[in-house]
Formats: sequence, structure tokens, C-alpha cells
Amino acid sequence: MTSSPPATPVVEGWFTDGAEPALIAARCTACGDLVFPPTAAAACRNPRCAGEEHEAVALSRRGRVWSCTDAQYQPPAPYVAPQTEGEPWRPFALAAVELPEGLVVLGQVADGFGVGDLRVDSEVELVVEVLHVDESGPRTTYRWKPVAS
Amino acid sequence: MTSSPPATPVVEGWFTDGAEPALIAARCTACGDLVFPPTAAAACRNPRCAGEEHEAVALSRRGRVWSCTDAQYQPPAPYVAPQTEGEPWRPFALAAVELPEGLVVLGQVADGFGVGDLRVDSEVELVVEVLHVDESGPRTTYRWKPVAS
Amino acid sequence: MSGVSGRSGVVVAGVGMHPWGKWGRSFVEYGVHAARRALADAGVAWADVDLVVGGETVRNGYAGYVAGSTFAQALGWNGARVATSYAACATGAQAIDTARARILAGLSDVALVVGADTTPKGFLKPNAGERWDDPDWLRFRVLGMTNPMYFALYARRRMDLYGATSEDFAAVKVKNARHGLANDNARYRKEVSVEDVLASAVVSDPLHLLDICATSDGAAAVVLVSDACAARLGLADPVRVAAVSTVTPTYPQAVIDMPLLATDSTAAVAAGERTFKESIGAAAYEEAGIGPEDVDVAEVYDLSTALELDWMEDLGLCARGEAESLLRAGETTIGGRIPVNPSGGLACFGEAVPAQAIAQVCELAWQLRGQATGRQVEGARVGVTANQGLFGHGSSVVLVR
Amino acid sequence: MSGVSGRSGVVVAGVGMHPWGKWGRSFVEYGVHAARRALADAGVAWADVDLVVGGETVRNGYAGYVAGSTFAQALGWNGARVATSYAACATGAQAIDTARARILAGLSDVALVVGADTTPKGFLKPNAGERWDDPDWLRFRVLGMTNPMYFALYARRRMDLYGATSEDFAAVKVKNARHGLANDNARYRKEVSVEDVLASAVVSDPLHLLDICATSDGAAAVVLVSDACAARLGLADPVRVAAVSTVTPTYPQAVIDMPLLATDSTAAVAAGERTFKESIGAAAYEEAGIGPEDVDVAEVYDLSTALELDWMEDLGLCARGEAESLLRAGETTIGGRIPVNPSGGLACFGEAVPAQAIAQVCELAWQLRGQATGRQVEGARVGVTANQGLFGHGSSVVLVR
Ligand SMILES: [Zn+2]
Ligand SMILES: [Zn+2]
Repeated sequence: MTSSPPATPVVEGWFTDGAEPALIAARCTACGDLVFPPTAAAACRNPRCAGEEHEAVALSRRGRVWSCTDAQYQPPAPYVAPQTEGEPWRPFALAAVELPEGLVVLGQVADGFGVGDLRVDSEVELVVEVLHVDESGPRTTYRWKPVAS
Repeated sequence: MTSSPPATPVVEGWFTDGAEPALIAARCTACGDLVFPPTAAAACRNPRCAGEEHEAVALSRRGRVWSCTDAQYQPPAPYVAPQTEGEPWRPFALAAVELPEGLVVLGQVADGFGVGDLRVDSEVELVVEVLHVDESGPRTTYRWKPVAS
Repeated sequence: MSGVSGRSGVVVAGVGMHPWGKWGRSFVEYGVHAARRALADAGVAWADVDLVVGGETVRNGYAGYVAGSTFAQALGWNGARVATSYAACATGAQAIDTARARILAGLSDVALVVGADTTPKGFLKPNAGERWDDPDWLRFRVLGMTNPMYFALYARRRMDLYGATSEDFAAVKVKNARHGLANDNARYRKEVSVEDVLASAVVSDPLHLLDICATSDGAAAVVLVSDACAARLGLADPVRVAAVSTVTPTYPQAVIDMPLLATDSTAAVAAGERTFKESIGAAAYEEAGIGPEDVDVAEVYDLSTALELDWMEDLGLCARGEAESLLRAGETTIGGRIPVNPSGGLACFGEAVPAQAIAQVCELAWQLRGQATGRQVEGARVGVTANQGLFGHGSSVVLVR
Repeated sequence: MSGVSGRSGVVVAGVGMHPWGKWGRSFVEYGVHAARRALADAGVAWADVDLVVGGETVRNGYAGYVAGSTFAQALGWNGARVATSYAACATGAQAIDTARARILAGLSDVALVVGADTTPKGFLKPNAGERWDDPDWLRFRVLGMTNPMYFALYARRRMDLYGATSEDFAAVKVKNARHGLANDNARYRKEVSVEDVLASAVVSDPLHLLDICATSDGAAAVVLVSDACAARLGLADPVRVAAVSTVTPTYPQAVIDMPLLATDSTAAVAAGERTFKESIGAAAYEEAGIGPEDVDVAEVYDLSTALELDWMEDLGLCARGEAESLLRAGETTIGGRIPVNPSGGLACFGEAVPAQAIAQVCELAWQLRGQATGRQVEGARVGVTANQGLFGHGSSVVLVR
């Protein structure tokens, strides 16, 4: 009997998992500026800051929809479809979400929800779900889930 | 019994085959300018000519070496090695050859000859040989062969 | 120059295009065709051109990377200076800016600017390979985020904030389709109804297939000359380049921009007064010494129908949230107060990245000369273009006569 | 300005590099490092830069295609104008020319020009895909023709025509290796002997591995400013850009040029008096109002050792066929009549395409300021660079002080 491989994040270091997952930003140690995705930038993105060091910080788990849409046709590669072969591809929704820290982050919308469940300014919360399965096993990603109001 | 596929030129229209193979150039019908390879250029390459039509003409089969060299390491893709799998790759020579029509054409040197058989100004003649074998069968190319003097 | 005080010194002596379409030939052929048209229009011999600037295409091998020299070689090496510019969809305007600067500097006298492209079917997508540090690759891999999805985000926001409807978006398409009917260089020359648009498949909610521009093969070229050369050519009352804006954003860029996965944050620096797209037009107006109220005609980058409405506001042609009112009142149609996309826009052309911003300038040149047969904006003397590119590239060009 | 009458108006206010090597990091990081060095050298704050010109890299995803805006974003969006140039190995000089023109035109005051690259191991090769109309793809597929094979053709011709020997080529490497010993930005800082070169494997006859430059990661940046800005910065007796040559060939180009499979023909038009490479330097000298006899120091593109000898003649630093004599007499070593590649050249740096022509300008700036510690050409006041690119791209820059 072979055990299935454990799920791993599609990109390392972008979000935490567990009961209360959160996005990880890079914070400039000099000016406090925040960058997501937390790419290992050599320089601070603030043009008047000479900072060159960043630390990882978690962002707020809840934000408000800046706008949303969906993909009704399958995107081209390097997109990897989540379904197994033979199954039809299913549309997914996507939201741009404004966080209290003052940045807007794009993310897919949680499984089972669509644009009908969202409008500009409605509240969403971060969840972690499986994005697709590749040769290393299930790959997880962060997603926005509508908060029941 | 399957018959082996016939040899075809690696690029269509660059050279003729047979007993006296020759390179094919595109000649501007307006000014007589010659272009090799005979790409279907919309415009004449002569900056003072407005010609837009070209006809195919054969170039001289003999020319003189402008310079030569060889490849002692296997070139990267899209180069396709000629040997079958498992066989070692063998270096090949290459010559830049000045034709009486006033252009210099690069070409591999015929099988069995190397830079030691050539020097600047020595005479060579066009031959057609197999370059490599791909999914459509043997692919031929033009090559320069030293003329015994 | 209708009272406009803009920077002078660069004249649009000739313009030309290769018709947009799906022709299946090389971008070089399209570019040479457009270049020869522009040279003929200017009455300039190729041998007299002293600068060639190419708009780069990144989907056509090495020849596309060095488009300037590729066109120079195809036209026949004439010893001219050469440059190649790239700036995503703003490429053509950058190429124009490079040519303009050399003319204003006294380094060139007669410049040929050419952009040409062939484009694949379907969604534009990154080149092959795995690049985990490339945002343009990551947005597909991690989010499945195509270009139309960005356009759809902006469209949906217009609906929720300003009450725009799918019928409004469709009305932009109807207008542009009608504008393009008489344009020989347009790919689509057919009337379209609101019902046609609404009946087409939804690509990314709320945008339908007919709300989104296609990708096309095409080319456009302009010949820019110095005042001295314009005088030699006997050009009286010519069209002039009054401004070329190629500004970058000012930190923090607080509006999500293709192909990024997030905006900058306002954690350390507050957002500025103007959005990036507003600053593009503002810089053009400032350089030209005019304001939006002086504009007679606009060519804007309608990658989607809804984006045309955004651009009208970004360019100050109306207040924020009022584009739909203008559209509904017919003010953006030829004959209205401020006709937008009299060429038919991307709706009729489809997108050909490095050619598009140059094509906008071609259209304005024809409009300002009164040569836009069948789609003329009467008496137009001041025109503005706008387009947007990825990664902080946008452009705006002001032409005056 | 030592009697030189060249075009003025553009001052080299600051220069900087990221050391060359194989660092395994992003080109953006290298570029930002070099940019910050150049800004610090100039005493200019990033927020005051009003133009960023990037040298494009075509091997680093979309961010590389739009290098100008990538660097602008990484340094922090400051609203500056932006441009990105590509011209194969001449990319850096094209970027400098674009910045210079905007300054001379009065459109910009403080320009930052940056080039950076990461490079794969082994032969440079085309991007993936089949492109039967792309000469750069065809030369590999049909001929197996790598870059070193072009260099080898030129080298072999020098041997057969002028009596050059493998020892001569090796002597160029020995000289440049010695020049680069004290250069902190060089990748290789080690003495090499003629025997070392001759003992290294033959790559393409007659060139050995040590005759051919490696490929490197690296970055270089310059800050160019207007005269008015130079005065504000208090720059007395600064280094100036006297010329930037980016000419294309004149038809017919009768010398085989990478990546083409054949030369133009002389069937319709006779070959001109000058070769393409000769015309590159000639245009630079003409623009600067000087001749080769005025040059104190040269940085030339030694993709191979033999090419350095070609360039000396192409630039008119000696008569055709006489480069070996100068080399043997030690005249091209620091301390000789006309030192060539005091930086160590590509022999010590390796090639980093969009950075290289900018790096040449950095070295000349240090030389002309007398700051090239350990490799100073005493009293140098006039320097020239030369490089060559694919597809009719070459460049030459003249700096004077
Ligand atoms: Zn900071
Ligand atoms: Zn002709």
C-alpha cells in the first residue's frame, strides 16, 4: 500500500496553513512598507527608503472585495487544470481583495462560490484549499471565501 | 517489408540536388540583386530599389574560401546531431565561401574533410549530403567540398 | 495650432499601415508595407531616412527582439541610426518618443517609426518555460489569471460603483463597430447590435466575447521629421507631436495592474492624488500646454468596451463615473462633443501590441488633416491617444495642427 | 576637454556596477545594486531621477522584456519617464543614446541607465520553439553554427591574411588578464600565461577555450545629467558623452555577420569603402569631432581574443593588419601608446549582454577621472568604446574630459 504524498503549497512562503491561515508579506525593517507576494527584493519598494532588509509578517485574514470576476474558459498554460483527466473543466471565480493594511491582493474564490456570492465591498476571509495536483502531489493555495453576513 | 523514406532537403528551396547541385538565390526582377537564403522577402534589400518581385536563380557551384573553422563541441539545440543514439558525436568543419556573384555563404564542409584541407582562398565546390535523420527520414543539406588542386 | 502652446519641433510627415487581420505572413512583411506607405505619404525616400525605430515584438524570434534593425535590413541597409523599444502595449509610443527626442536633440532629421506583429489565437500567454520569479508567469500558474480577467475586474467595479450595465458596455462596441465601417485598415467592418454583444458567450463576468478585443496581425508606421525638414518637404500647416507621455507610476500604485498579483501597500506611504492612469494623461496635457477641454478627438485603448469608459475619465474627458452618461447621450460618437475611437478602435482592429500605439497616432494624423474619409471628426485640430501596458507602462500622445 | 570639439550637453555624473560572476540571483537584484552605486557616485537621490532607461534582457521572462520599468519598480515607483532598449550586444549603448537624446532635447534632466543579466552556462542559444524563418534559429539547425564559430572565422582570416598566430591571440588574453587583476568588478582576477591558453581545449579552430569569453551575471549603470544639473551637483571638469554611434550597415554588407547564413551580394550595388564595423567608429569620431589619433584609451568587445585585434583596426587605432605588431610591442598594455581594455575586458568579465556596453562606459569614466586604481591609464582624457551585436547592431561611445 502506498500512502498519498502530503499537500504542499504551490509557492513556498506566501501563506500559512492551519486553522487560521494568513498571507505572508515582506515588511521593510526601515520604513514598515509591506510587499505581497513576499519576494526577496533587495531593495525597499518605497522610493524614499534605502532599506534593504525585510521580515515576514502575516496579513489580516479578512478584507473587502475591490472587484471580482471569473474564468468561464480554461486559461492557457502555465495554468494547470485541477480536474483529473477525462473530467470536464469547471469555471472558477476570482476576487481582488482590499486588506486593512492598504493593499489589494488577487486570489481565486473558495470552492463552491461564484461571482453571484460577491459584490464590491463585501467581506471575505482567507482559506487554504487544493489548487491542483502535480507530480509532487496536491498543491495548496490561498483563496477568498465569502463571509456569511 | 517497409521501405525507408526518401531523403528530403532540410529546408525546401535553398538548393537543387542531382549530379550538379547548386544553391538557389532570390533575384530581384528590378535591379538584379541576389539574396541567399532565398527568403520570400516582400521588398528588395537594395535600399534604392523599389522592386517587390524575386525569381529563383542558381548560384555558381564553385567558390573560394573566405574563412573556415570547425565545431569541436556539439552545438546546442535546435542543432540536431547526425549520429544515431549511443554513437559518439563527431566534430565537423564549416566554411564561409565567396561566390563569383559577390556574396559569401556559410556551409558545413563535406564529410571526411576538415579545416586542415582548407585555407583562405582555396577552391571548394557545392555537394549535397545527409545532414541528419529526423521523424520524416533523412534530411539533406548543401556542403562545401575542397576541390583537388 | 488652435491656440495650443505645446512643444513644437517634431512634425508628423507621413503615416501608413498594413491592414489588420489574420494574414499568416511574417511581421517583417507587414512592417515593410506600413513603412513604405508612410514614406510615400511623407514624400520621403527610404535612402534619406536617418533613424529607424522599431517597436519590438516578443513573439517572433530574434528578429522581433531587434525589430528596428530587422525593418532596416528588410528595407535595405541605408546606414541609418537604429533603435528598438519595448514597453508592452505602450511600445509604439515609446518608439515615437525615442525618435522625437533624437529629432529635438538635433541628432536626427528624418525618423521612421515602425511597429508590426503577428498574434496567436486565443488568450495571450507567457512564453514557454517555468519562471517562479516572473509575475507574468505566476499569475497564470497560481491564479489562472488571463488578461480579460483584469479587464473584467475593472468592468465589474464600474457596475457596482457607477451603475454601469452590460448594455452600456455593449453600446461602446456598437459605436466603435459603426465608426470602423469605412476604415480600410480595420479588420472587422460590420455593424454589431447590443443584442449581438449580449448574446455572445461570457468570457469573464461581466464581459462577453464581443466586449473583448481580438488579437490581430497588423502594422503601423509614422515618419517624424524636424521643422527644418518639414519646410524642405513643403509641408504647410502640418500635424505636430505636442506631447508624448511615458510616465511610470508614483509609489504606491494602489490600483491593481496587469500582470501583478497585488497592489503596492499604503502602509508606509499614502496613495497619491492621481491614479497611475490619470497621471499618464496629465503628463501629456502638461507637456502640450493644454487641458482635456481642448481635445477634439481621442483614440483610447479599448482592450474591453468597459475600458474605453475608464479611459475617458482617466483622460479627464468627463468626471469620474460620468462616462456612461456621455456614451448614452451619443457624445462619444462621431458628431458628438468628444468622439472617442473614430477609427473603430481595438474593437474593429484587434490588438497587435507593438503597432497599436502607432496606429492611434496614424488615425489622429488622418483626423487632424481632414483625411479620415467616412469617419471624419469635423474640424478636429487637437487629438489625444491613451493606452496601457503591463508593468507600469502606459502612454499618451497629443497631436495638434 | 583637451581640444576636443565634440557635442556637449550630457555629463556622466555617476557610474556603478554589480560585480560580474555566477551569483545565481535575479537580474533585478544586480541592476538595483548597480543603480544604487551609480546614484551614490553621482550624489543623486533616486527620487530626483526623471528618466529610467533599461537595457532589455531576453532570457529573464517578461520582467526582462520591460527592464526599464522593472528596475523603476524595484527601486520604488517615482513617476519617472521610462524606456527599454534592445540591440543585442549593443543594447547598453542604445539605452545610453536614448537617455542622451532626451537630455539634449530638454525633455529630461537626470537619467539613470541600467543593464543587468543572468546568463546560462555554455553556448548562448535561441529560445525554445521551431522558427524556420528566424536566421538565429536556422543557423543552429542547418549549420550547427555557434557564436564562437563566427569569431573563429574572423580569427582564421587574420592568420591567413596577416600572419597572426595562436600565440598572438593568447597574448591578448595574457594582457587582459593582467589588466583585470586589480578590478574589483571583474569575475576572473588571475594571471594567465600563453601556455595556459594554448593548453586549453580548442573550441572552434583556431580558438581555444581561453580565447573565448565566458557568459556572466552582472550589471552596470550610469547616471547621465544635463549641463544645468551638473552645475547644480557641483561637478567641475566632469566626464562628458561626446558621441554615441548606433549606425546600421550600408548595403551591401559584405562581411559575414552573426547570426546570418550569408552576406549581402554585390550583384546590384558595389561594396562601400568602409566595412560596417569601420563605419561604427567613424560615425562616433565624426560626432565627437575627433580622430583615432586623439584617443588615449579604448574598451573594445573582446568576445574572442582575436576580435580585440580586429576592433583596434576597425577603430583606426592602427592600420589594417598591424594590430599584432602593436600588441607584440606592448603598445596596447597599460603604459603603452594606446592601452586597450584596461578593465580586463570580456576576458576578465565574461559577457552579460545588456550590461556590457554600459560597463565599458563605466570603465572609461573611471579612467578619465583618474580613479581606475591599479589599472590607471595615466592622463587619459579621451576614451572610445566599441562593441558589436547581432543583426547590424554595433556601437561606439566617445567620452571626453
Ligand atoms: Zn522601506
Ligand atoms: Zn531590387
